[in-house]
Amino acid sequence: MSIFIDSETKVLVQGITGNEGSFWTKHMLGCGTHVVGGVTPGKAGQQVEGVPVFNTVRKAVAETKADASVLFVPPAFTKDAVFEALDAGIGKIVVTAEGVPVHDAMEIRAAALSEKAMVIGGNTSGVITPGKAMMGIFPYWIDRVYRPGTIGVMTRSGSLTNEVTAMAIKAGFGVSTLVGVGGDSVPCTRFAELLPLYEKDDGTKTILMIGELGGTMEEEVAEAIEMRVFTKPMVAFIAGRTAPSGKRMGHAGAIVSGGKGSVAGKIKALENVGVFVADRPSAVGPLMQKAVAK
Amino acid sequence: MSIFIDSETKVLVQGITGNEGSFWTKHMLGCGTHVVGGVTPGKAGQQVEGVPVFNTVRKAVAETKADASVLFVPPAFTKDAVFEALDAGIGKIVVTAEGVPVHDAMEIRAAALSEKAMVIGGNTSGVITPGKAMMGIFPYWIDRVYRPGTIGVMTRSGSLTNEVTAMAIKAGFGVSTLVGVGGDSVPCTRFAELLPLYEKDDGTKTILMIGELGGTMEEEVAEAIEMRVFTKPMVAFIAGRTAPSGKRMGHAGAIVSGGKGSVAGKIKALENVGVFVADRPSAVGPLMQKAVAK
Amino acid sequence: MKLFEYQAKELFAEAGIPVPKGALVENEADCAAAIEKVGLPCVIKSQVLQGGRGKAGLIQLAETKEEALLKAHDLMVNRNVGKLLFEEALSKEKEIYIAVTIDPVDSSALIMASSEGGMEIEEVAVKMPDKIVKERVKMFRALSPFQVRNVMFGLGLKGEAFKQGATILPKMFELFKKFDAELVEINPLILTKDGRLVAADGKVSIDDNAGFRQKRFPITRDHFDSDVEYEAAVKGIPYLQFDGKIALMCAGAGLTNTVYDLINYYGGSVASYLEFGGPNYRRAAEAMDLTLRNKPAVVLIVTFGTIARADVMAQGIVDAIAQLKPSAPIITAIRGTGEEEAAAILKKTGLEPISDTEEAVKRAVELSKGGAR
Amino acid sequence: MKLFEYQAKELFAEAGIPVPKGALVENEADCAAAIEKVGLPCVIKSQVLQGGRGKAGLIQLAETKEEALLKAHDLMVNRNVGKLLFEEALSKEKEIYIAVTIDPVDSSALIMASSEGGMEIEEVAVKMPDKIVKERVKMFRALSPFQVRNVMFGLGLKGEAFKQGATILPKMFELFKKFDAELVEINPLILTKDGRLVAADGKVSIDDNAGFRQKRFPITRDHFDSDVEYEAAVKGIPYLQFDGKIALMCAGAGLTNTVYDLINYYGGSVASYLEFGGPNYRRAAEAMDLTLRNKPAVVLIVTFGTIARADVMAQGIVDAIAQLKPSAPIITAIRGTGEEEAAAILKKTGLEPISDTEEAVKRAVELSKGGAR
Repeated sequence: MSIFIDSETKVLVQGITGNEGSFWTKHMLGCGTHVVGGVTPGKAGQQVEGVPVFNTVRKAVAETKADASVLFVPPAFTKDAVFEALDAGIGKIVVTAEGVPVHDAMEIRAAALSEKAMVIGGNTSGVITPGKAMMGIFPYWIDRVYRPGTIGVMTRSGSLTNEVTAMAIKAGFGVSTLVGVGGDSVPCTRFAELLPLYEKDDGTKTILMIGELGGTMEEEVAEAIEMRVFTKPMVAFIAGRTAPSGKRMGHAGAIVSGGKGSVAGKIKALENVGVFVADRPSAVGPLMQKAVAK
Repeated sequence: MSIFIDSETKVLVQGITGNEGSFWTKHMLGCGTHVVGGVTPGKAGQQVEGVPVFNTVRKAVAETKADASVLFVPPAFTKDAVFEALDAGIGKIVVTAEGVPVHDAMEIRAAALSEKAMVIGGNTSGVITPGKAMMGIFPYWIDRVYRPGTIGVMTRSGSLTNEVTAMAIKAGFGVSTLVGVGGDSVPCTRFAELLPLYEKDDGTKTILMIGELGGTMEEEVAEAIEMRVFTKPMVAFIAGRTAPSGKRMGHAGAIVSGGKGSVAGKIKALENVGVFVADRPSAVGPLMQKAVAK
Repeated sequence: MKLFEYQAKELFAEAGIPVPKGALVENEADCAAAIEKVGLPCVIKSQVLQGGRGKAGLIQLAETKEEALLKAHDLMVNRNVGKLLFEEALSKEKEIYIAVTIDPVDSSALIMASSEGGMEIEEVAVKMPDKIVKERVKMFRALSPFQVRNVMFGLGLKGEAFKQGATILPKMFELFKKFDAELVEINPLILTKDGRLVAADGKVSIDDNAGFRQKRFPITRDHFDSDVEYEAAVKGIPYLQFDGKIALMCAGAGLTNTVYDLINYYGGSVASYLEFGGPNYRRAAEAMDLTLRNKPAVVLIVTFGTIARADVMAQGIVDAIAQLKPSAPIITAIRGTGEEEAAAILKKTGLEPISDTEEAVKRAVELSKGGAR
Repeated sequence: MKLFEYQAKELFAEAGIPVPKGALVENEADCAAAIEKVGLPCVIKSQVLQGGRGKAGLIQLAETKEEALLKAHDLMVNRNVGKLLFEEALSKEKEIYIAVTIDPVDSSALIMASSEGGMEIEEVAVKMPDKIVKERVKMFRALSPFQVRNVMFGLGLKGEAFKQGATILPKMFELFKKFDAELVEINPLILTKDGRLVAADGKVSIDDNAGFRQKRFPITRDHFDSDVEYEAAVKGIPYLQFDGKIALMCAGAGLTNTVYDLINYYGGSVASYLEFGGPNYRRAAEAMDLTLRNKPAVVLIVTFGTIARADVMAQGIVDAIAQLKPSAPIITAIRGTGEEEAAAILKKTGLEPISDTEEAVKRAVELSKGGAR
């Protein structure tokens, strides 16, 4: 009925006593998330929104059996916090911080891969299974976006996700699980790595992929479809079709350089394997209806 | 009919143009080993005993499809040579060098574990499947030791292996595969890690383990037997029963310190799980007959 | 952040990577001394970040002092180049490409090398992919000697050149690690006729996100094409300047890129790109101030469901307008929680709230072409 | 190789780990100045490698200068201690154990800490295993800050002591890596009454195999109990001296240990342990020379199938005998390829070749007890 997170997932909040951490803990609880504990070194014994705070993730996991963790930790300390969660055996981690150094992200990704864990982010709103739970910073209260349903959404953006998802919702659909992989040049989890999860999930009937210029993540999705790793219908919207080459367009990962990462290339690769590619947000609804009918 | 190596195994010799490398290449070929290539940087194009030499392991593997490598490389360069072999996809590696730094051995072991490869050694004679092939420096021509049969021998020693194995041969047995894990304090492969291979090997009916004081390898074997990871009969001989505490007895790994690693403790652990422990080499033959009859 | 060639070479020299004899000049008056220092013939290299400097005439070879002075004058005065790097001209036996960069899929450091130095690696990749040697260095592992050998054998180097190359690559890798680099590139690495390997050019790009621990090279005006881009960068507001008519103020990079596309679809043109999502939503006045510098015909504001409530964003914009009194018309599509309140706030200031992004874009394009307000 | 306390503390001080004010003395005449330097009360610590120095009276506390001089005299003259370390006496609020060592199974660096400092960690492990904090640092990974916090929280440290501890542990880890250490231990790490953490003792053990890259601390005579052991170590021949009657010269450590056991089983005693297998087989004369220094009643030589042929080894031994003319009887069991030729060579010199190890041991034990030759 969902991937990555549902209302059973026992979530830890690292950096829970900070402004962002406590604010979003309230909202995560508010949308149904089973937040079992928080971690801030030196603040053990406190409570945030009724959630107990621990000094270390190891201790928090021992006491709460948490199996997921969302980080509200500044970029400079993100690598350490992720390593701490991985070391404590946590297999699902969301990094919201924007500005994690690329070398740190590479180390995080390498560590996660070697430990068969999944780290989502950085620079992401996180993961939400509407109506059930979320790890991150979604305005889940916007009903015309975060409505439960059967579309698995994977995205590199924040606001654009609302813009595009709203178009699908308007066409009568809802979301199973929405995963923001983040806008960094080294996302710790890549689009294609989510596909096996969506493929297995009975609650997901189609995918809406919201990509953009730069990198090769959309091309990897096309490859996965080609290899039949993923077989459900997919609609894609890729931003930055008319972006000039060589400019970093907002996100660290949104840049076309040396001819690599162009939206035209991505669209070609996706259309070749039967993905319905919308040229603008308003095209997403009709294409989604077409995809579902397939 | 063997573990780790047989006459099909395609063996590479790293450091083949050195004195030791060329000498033992001749002998490895002499005992039937399928030596397909050698590596010495800068010596590509040469031949040693008819075996072609390459500059890099990557190139050698591409040309020869080698799947195993034996190293005749000085201790200071062993880590690099093992990493080179692992990087080229070689899954079975024998390190003969004595004097590999402990930190290097730890890195080698960690890398091998993460890449699901097996590195035997350092400070070992290597691996031999009598009558078929060997990787290392065995006096395979001594018929009263290296006779084919059904005993899997695993050992931390060199000469002692001859002494003890000869006793088993004298009692009418032979060897399936003999693996020397080496005398270092951090062997890159530990006794217990060989057990699943021996367990699966139809050609191995019993095990002769030749251990000594120091470390916990023999205790780990007892644990594996307890956990039923290994179920065949076993005879063990453990040297150093009367060794004084706190002295390093020859091998780097042969030391009892802080009460850990005593032979008495090892024997107790092994006898508890039904291993026949010989108190001296001459007791090995009769015990092996008893073990086989079990 | 890209470093200038002279900065890259400063790092190379410190690390022990051979660079040509060189002298950096910021005033025309110092050119003669620079030529004296590096000798003749010499190369005069404009210290600008744009690619293809050679083809653009921004790198000049001079045989005599007079020629060198003349060419330097041309670059500094006529081409408006602020800094010139004078270097000894090298004899070339062979040109090599070598770089350390990142592989985000494998999450490893990626060494790329080619015996076809001088060419862009992308071009080599297309025309003769066999000529590229790749070596990946796993995170958590050091660069191993065998990997250096793989690269040097792959480049076909021998003898002394092999040895020199084998000392240069580890130093590049060290710089890559130490400076949080996204790229450390030497192209070309020249094998001189007298058998030395020398880094004739150097590109180093440092991860902007690592700024908190990489403080050696601050951003400067020289890194940007315009004053406004520099100012925005200092303020931490993503901003790009173009030469069209519609200034974008959008929340979220993806949404901004989408609006950018839509403007082009509808035949409009973009004056500037500004993203004020995330933590910048409280800085509407600053953002609008930057946006108005390029004198846009229209300002187009698009947001959808940010961390801030829509009404908070609307109020920020209204306040900014009151403060800055922009002459350009403003189109707004501010959606998300509190959008009704937001609409009310905007209307009070005489702005028409639009709920559909494409509708807002169409309106902006019309206005930018002189359509009715 | 174990370092002496004063060497360990030299490393600690360089790394920035607080150590007590101290002065090393090698001559009794310098004791007064040392006391002057460190102040009173002071601790006088014998710089020897044996464990349990406190119980053995090799560490003394002195309140007055006179007491200190007297105790130093006793240690240097009566106890024959070559080097004394004078240190300021510290006030103790708490004693901590902390060490970085290796975990050969997990192949990680293992940090062990306990709030029960002063006790041996093995004793704590038995009596109160809960008091031991363990933290493993994976190979290829750095020590992460969270791991340091895990240890400091585990030790129950707070405030300033937490912060100090969190700077000391990474420095210990750095030493562990930099010096190829098998052990870096501080026991006790003292929390003084005025809130400082100070390394009151220090043990560092450096991997002998890393000698080719760890040259700072050479082995010295002080590392060994006897001149012969020192000489053997310098020559690279494994040798241990005991006080029994039979000197072992065996090829292979495992075989040597087995012969050692057999001698004990048969009621004999070992004079010395010497291993001349592997590359040392060509050095029979050197080996025998060392072996004879301890004046054994019998020399027992056992080999089986080494890299060298048996006849080559036999010839080496025969040559060594001719050169050194040992008065002690020699028993030989030299087996492997060429053992017939070996037997012939030995017989020629009047030695009786024995093919069975236990037989040879029995013979040696008999002889060592005065049995017929």
